Amino acid sequence: MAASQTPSSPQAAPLVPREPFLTKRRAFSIVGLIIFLGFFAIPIYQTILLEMWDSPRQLTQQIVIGLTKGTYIAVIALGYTLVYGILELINFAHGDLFMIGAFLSLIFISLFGLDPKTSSGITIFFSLLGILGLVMLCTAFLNAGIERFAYRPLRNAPRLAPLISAIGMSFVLQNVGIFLGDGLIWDKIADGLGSDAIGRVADAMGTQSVAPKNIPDLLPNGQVFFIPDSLKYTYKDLLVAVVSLGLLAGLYSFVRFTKLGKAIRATAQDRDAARLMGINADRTISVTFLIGGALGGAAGMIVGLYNGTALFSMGFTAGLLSFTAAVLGGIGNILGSALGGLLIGLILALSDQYIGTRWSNAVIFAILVLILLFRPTGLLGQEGGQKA
Amino acid sequence: MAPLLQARGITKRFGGLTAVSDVSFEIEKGSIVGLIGPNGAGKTTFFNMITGLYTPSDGDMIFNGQRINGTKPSEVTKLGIGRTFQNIRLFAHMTALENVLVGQHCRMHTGLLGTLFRTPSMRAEEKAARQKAFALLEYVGLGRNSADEMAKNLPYGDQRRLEVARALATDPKLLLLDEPTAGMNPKETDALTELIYRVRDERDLTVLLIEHDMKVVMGISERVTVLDRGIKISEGLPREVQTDPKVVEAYLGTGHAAKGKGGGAPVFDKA
Amino acid sequence: MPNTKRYLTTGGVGFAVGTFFLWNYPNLGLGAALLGGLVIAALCLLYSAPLPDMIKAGLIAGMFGAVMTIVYGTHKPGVAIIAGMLSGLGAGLLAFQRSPQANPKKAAILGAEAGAIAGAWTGLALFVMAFVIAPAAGISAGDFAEHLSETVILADTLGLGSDILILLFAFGFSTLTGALLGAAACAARSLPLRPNIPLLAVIALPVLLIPLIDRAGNLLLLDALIPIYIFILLALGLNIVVGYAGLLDLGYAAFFAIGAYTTAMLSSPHLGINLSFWLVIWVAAAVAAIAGLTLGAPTLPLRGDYLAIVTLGFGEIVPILFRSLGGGPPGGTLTLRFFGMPIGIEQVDLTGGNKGINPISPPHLPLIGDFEPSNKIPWYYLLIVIMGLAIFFINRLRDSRQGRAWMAMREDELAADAMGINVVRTKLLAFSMGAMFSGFGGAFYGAFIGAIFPSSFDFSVSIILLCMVILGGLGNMTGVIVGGLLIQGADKMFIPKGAELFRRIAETKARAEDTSTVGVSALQDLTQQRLLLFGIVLVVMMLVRPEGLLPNERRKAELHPDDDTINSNSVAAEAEADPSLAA
Amino acid sequence: MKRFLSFSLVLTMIMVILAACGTETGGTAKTTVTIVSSLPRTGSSKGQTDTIVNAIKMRLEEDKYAACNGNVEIKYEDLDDATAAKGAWDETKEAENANAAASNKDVMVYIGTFNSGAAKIAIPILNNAGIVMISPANTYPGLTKEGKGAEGEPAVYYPKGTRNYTRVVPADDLQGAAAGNWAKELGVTNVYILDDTELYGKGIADVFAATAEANGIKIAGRDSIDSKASDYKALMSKIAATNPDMIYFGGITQSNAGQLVKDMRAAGMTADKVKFMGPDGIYEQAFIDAAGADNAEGVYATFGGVPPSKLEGKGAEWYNAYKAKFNAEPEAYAAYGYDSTNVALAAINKSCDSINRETILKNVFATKDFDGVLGKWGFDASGDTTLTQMSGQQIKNGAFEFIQVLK
Repeated sequence: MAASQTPSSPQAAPLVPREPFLTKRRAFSIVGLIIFLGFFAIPIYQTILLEMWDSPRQLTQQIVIGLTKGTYIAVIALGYTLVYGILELINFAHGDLFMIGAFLSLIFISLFGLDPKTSSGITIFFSLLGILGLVMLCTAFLNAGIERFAYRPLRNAPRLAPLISAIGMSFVLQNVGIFLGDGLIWDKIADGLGSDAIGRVADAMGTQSVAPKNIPDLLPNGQVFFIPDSLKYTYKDLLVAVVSLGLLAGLYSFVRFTKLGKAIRATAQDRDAARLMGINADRTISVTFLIGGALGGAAGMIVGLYNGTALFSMGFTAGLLSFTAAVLGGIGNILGSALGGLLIGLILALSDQYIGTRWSNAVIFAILVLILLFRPTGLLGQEGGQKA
Repeated sequence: MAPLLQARGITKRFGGLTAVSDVSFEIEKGSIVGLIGPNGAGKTTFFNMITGLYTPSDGDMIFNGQRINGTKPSEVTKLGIGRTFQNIRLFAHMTALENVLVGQHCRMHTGLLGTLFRTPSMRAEEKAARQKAFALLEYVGLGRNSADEMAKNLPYGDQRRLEVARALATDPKLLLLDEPTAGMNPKETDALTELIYRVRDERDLTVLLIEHDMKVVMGISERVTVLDRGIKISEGLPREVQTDPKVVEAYLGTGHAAKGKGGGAPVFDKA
Repeated sequence: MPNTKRYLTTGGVGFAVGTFFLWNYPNLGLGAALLGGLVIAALCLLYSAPLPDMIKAGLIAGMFGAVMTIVYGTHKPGVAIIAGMLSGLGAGLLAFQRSPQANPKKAAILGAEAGAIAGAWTGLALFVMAFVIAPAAGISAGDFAEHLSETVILADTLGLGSDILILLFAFGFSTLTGALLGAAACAARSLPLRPNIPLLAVIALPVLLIPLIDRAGNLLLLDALIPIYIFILLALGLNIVVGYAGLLDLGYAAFFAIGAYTTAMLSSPHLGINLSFWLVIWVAAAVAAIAGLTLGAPTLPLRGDYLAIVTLGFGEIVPILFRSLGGGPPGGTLTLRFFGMPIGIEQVDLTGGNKGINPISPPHLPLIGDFEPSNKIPWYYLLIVIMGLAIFFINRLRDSRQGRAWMAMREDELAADAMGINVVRTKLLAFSMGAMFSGFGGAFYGAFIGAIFPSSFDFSVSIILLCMVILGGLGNMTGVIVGGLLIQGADKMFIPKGAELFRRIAETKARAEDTSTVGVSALQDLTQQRLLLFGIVLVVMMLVRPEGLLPNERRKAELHPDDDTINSNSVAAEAEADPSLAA
Repeated sequence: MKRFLSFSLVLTMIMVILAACGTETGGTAKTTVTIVSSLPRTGSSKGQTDTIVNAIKMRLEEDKYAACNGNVEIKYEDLDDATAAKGAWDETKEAENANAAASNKDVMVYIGTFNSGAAKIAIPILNNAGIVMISPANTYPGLTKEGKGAEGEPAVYYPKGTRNYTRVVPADDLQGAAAGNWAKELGVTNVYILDDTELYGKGIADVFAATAEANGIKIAGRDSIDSKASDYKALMSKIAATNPDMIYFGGITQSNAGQLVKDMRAAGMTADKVKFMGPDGIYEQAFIDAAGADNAEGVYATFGGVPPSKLEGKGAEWYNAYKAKFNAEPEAYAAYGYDSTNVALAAINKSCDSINRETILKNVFATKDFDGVLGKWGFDASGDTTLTQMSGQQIKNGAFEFIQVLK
């Protein structure tokens, strides 16, 4: 049978059209879409969209509240993405680091003796800046210490081992939150050292270690000048948004443009290859944890001052939300996580308004599942190609 | 006699890059066909389109008279196409015996209830499967003692042979071998070549193999097809293909071929 | 000297523990606190020193028995019997694992020695209890010994009056049972039977006897043991999904909730349906399995952590559904208008919301009648039967075509697909099987507690189950069971009982010095340190054994008996065995 | 070899069986009666339950832990039905406590529970065991009164048909109604009602909604909050849009009530514009600490009874004795803890001749115009207290202040 270059002999199967439009998979998703739209779209239109139409002011108000919340969720989500990118590890302890940040800010505020009624605006502003630096420093080194002690030994252990170590660390940090929140311990230290500053911390914490702690309302509450009165937007909201976006931009530029940032991205792509290129992988990973810790601490202080509360279990719930945001945006991708955070904040606010607070968490996860159905690696996540 | 596998105008585009463009190509039943070409010629991509891992952007892949564009890899294997991988993808933490047993998965019929209540038919099927697995390991030259060795602990040559045994376990009609002798010393290569012959003769299988080792390809395949940058540049008997100037140019670059050494010794004789 | 590092760390740990006790419980007295620290440091040194395996095995198991006795001692000294038995058994098994013996006789001796050491440790703990800790906790040595003698009948019939004699008898008794059980376990373990019936019998002996001893000594141990067994059953189900199929499921509590709520809805006055438990448990398992399919489907195209987050999402959505479908607040219910026609999603009180559903009617057996909540023994044996069946069937699933498909998919999904395994069907099977066993667990939990609330199925349940599976040994049932016992034991028995002990010590001191015990700082109240201790157990365990306690190593020598019939070299046999091989 | 193995197995069996059938030999000379209390001793309600336990111990110490002039020894066990992880009562823990009490022969009185949800679990278990329950704090009406809770309540809690549950504090059908009337008195026209989905919170919010509507107050809206949420800014913005002049929250401090008030004030609903009222669940110092004194300014709280500092006669004596002994202000429910123990001891002293669960239960139910610190009161047939006096409090510069008695 001589090999013939020409197309195969006529008696072969008749030429079938090039590529049928309706492959099985595409048909299935179209039908699914139609059912989804028909079944959900009508009630969504009739209950939610009409209501939105009635009061555009309330809609914009909720969008503003949602986006403000979204900014600090994004800051926490970045902590998850950084660590996931470099170690492929879901760092459960990151949420609790955020909680420790809130407690540390309350402790420093009490130590500095800041009081909205007595201390002047200037002293508050500068001391808050100083406290922000201190808190970020503490949580950064705490996070690096956790990595050094709990995760580094498990570097080449089975993939799920560091996950359990992270969960363990999350419980440990929650209990540290209980200790920090116990006024009696601070009393003992205050009597021991005889310093009344620590006495102030003891009063701030109260006698119940697990009860929520009240953080004094130090941020300005005035209405922002250029916003019409119908929309409530105070300097506090503005400050929270500005500081959070500043942190996001700072991190993005650090990772994008600095040498160390490149090292982090390289180690995230392929740790061994990065080592071959002379990057000290362990040091880069520690730096990543330092940055993640600093971000978590800063977010803790921002949320502490914004919501006015510090509670030992706030890290667990906020962590869950921020990790969802990081995955929604595409885990491992910094811009994606920021986008995911903003989206989650928005969904929360709108769902509180139009569906009901008790359903909000369910709505978030429902939307997450829907998005992952159509984009399996998150909004901006890149397609991890499977090579045979 | 209708060809076992017929590719007609097969094209595959990854975004802008056209990995395989308009390749037509046939494999006769019971023959050994070699598929060669420099690195990045689209050989493995073409392979993956046969086994359903990728869906061809254009053209038809017809196996045994049936169009298999877009069928899932597990369905393609059921139809009768077994394969090995370029870089070994065995089930590392399972024993060699279990790897071959997994190969037989699509040929076994025990349902969930059968497993839960260990029906007599289930036990019989398991026993037969185990014996067939032992026989296959024997067939490819892996002794009884390595049957319970974890796949990742086997020496390199044995792992290659285990992959062939696993592919055979799916009772294929067409066996696709992706660089089976890569990284093997001459003695192992000869043993594997001999195995491929035995497989073709004793089990009347059709074999399509990708191979860089010219001595193996030229020695073993009845017909050879050459791909370069996704295009089929030559096809035919090994000798014809060897001296085809287009093939020489593809492999050794334009300078060498231009000198036109003429019909001398095959350019890439291994000696 | 390689292990100076070891000596330093173990010594440091001992010292830290000593100072921790000193800081917290000054009233324990400097001596007792430092003594505690030194004892632990000595143990760590012994553990790290190159001792023969048999002594080390006895030591480790013995420590477990000692801690159990001390923690339960003031409350129920009789626990020492169970502690002695279990630690003896554990010592035997550990001794075999460390230095396997082929000949059963030598193995029995090895086991006996290890068991004796473990039993002795438990006995020793009794002495420490009687003379150091009980008095500090307000119970005189005499009372303690008398309590102890009530539970060890022989002491009374032998008329052992004085405390020392009772304690000595208990010490001897515990050492003897430890040695015997250790010997039996070790010998049974050395028999090359498959399945090893004697070993199963030896392990089953204490497990089946615990309720009788618990009833005799009125130890109230079952209240803690039954929830632990339920969690182990769930962990076995999760092991299918995470261990065999390699699908990281972070929302497994959802299926536990579905199983429990199906039972509640079908056997309680809430919806007016009151079926018998024996039917409802199967319905619950079926509903959970179907839920496994429906919640598994969306995860099919996803890989790794994206799959984890979707399962986490479902783990959050299901409890919220149960919490909110309980008839919304009048006047504020969520009504969606569908073509103008309002559908009140929350009008019907389907799940009882946060009020939960209770009472759920317990199972009924002809001769025993209804299972009352106060008498735990029928519940205990019912659970043992369910767990036995679960282990039996999961074993079969693992050594089958489906089991191999799961493992192949876990190893390399792409290669498994290429080998003809329908990955979609295999994944869904894994999800539904895992969900089915959790459905059984949920059904039992609902009937046992008698009242269920949405808050007991939240994210922390899924996390603890995951820790049990991974820490125990991924994909290895015995590992998961041991890991489960350890984690749940620490979480539900040792830490709370330990906290009670220390609070009692603090109270006796306060009563002695007549100061008020209102203000107890978080450092002193052990219950406030539960998360810390639990977290440390997880972290340290992972540092010591990253691959889990009993990793899923393939036992090489385990060849099926019927393989010897193949004579490998004759082609004829090969041809006859499989016609398709004929050339 | 097999012989040795089987011999040792048999020997172990004998030893263990002997140990197993050891029955509890004769008790000591004096009969002991154990009084058990099951309250949330971890979490932020510890502040409240500390004072209840102190009051119980105070009463028992007065009789030197004895009854029937000395030949009955009283033992007291302080059980915790909360867990640190949840920070509130936990249903498996409550079931464990109730089962432990049921299977311990000495336990004859069960003081508890604090949260109504926990009572739902404990009552059926203790009803089967025939142990009398005296609750110092449960106020959910459905536990004792027909038609006041969901259908099927309260019969569903008493499988044996006989009642074994009593409570010293008036139920929410009274407190909810009193709150509704008080809102009318305060001139409220438009109220937004929130609850924490719990049995107690949702129950009292429903009663308040019914009474408010009967009094002609418009219901601006209704929602249940997620007590684990980090903030309620969006919810408060939604509520502000309906410009109510009062928000009523049915729930307890531990359901994040502090954060609710903080976000309410932040959303512009300051104390002068929008009132905030809650039931006795927020009437504790922990609420003021959580919300912060300036946010909590002006918050109204109803309470089934009179605050400790306002008790007269025996109550005033007790109040001073408590402050002297523990040098701390007793929380609202301390007096109820004291009187619960008071009634229990009285019942035990009446059943000296046959100390067992039935007679003590009968005597507790038979309590009529008992002269306790709360005044003269007794139990009716369904186990409720005859006390119906309610009081209204308001937070003024960091502390609750008694405003008026409510009808």
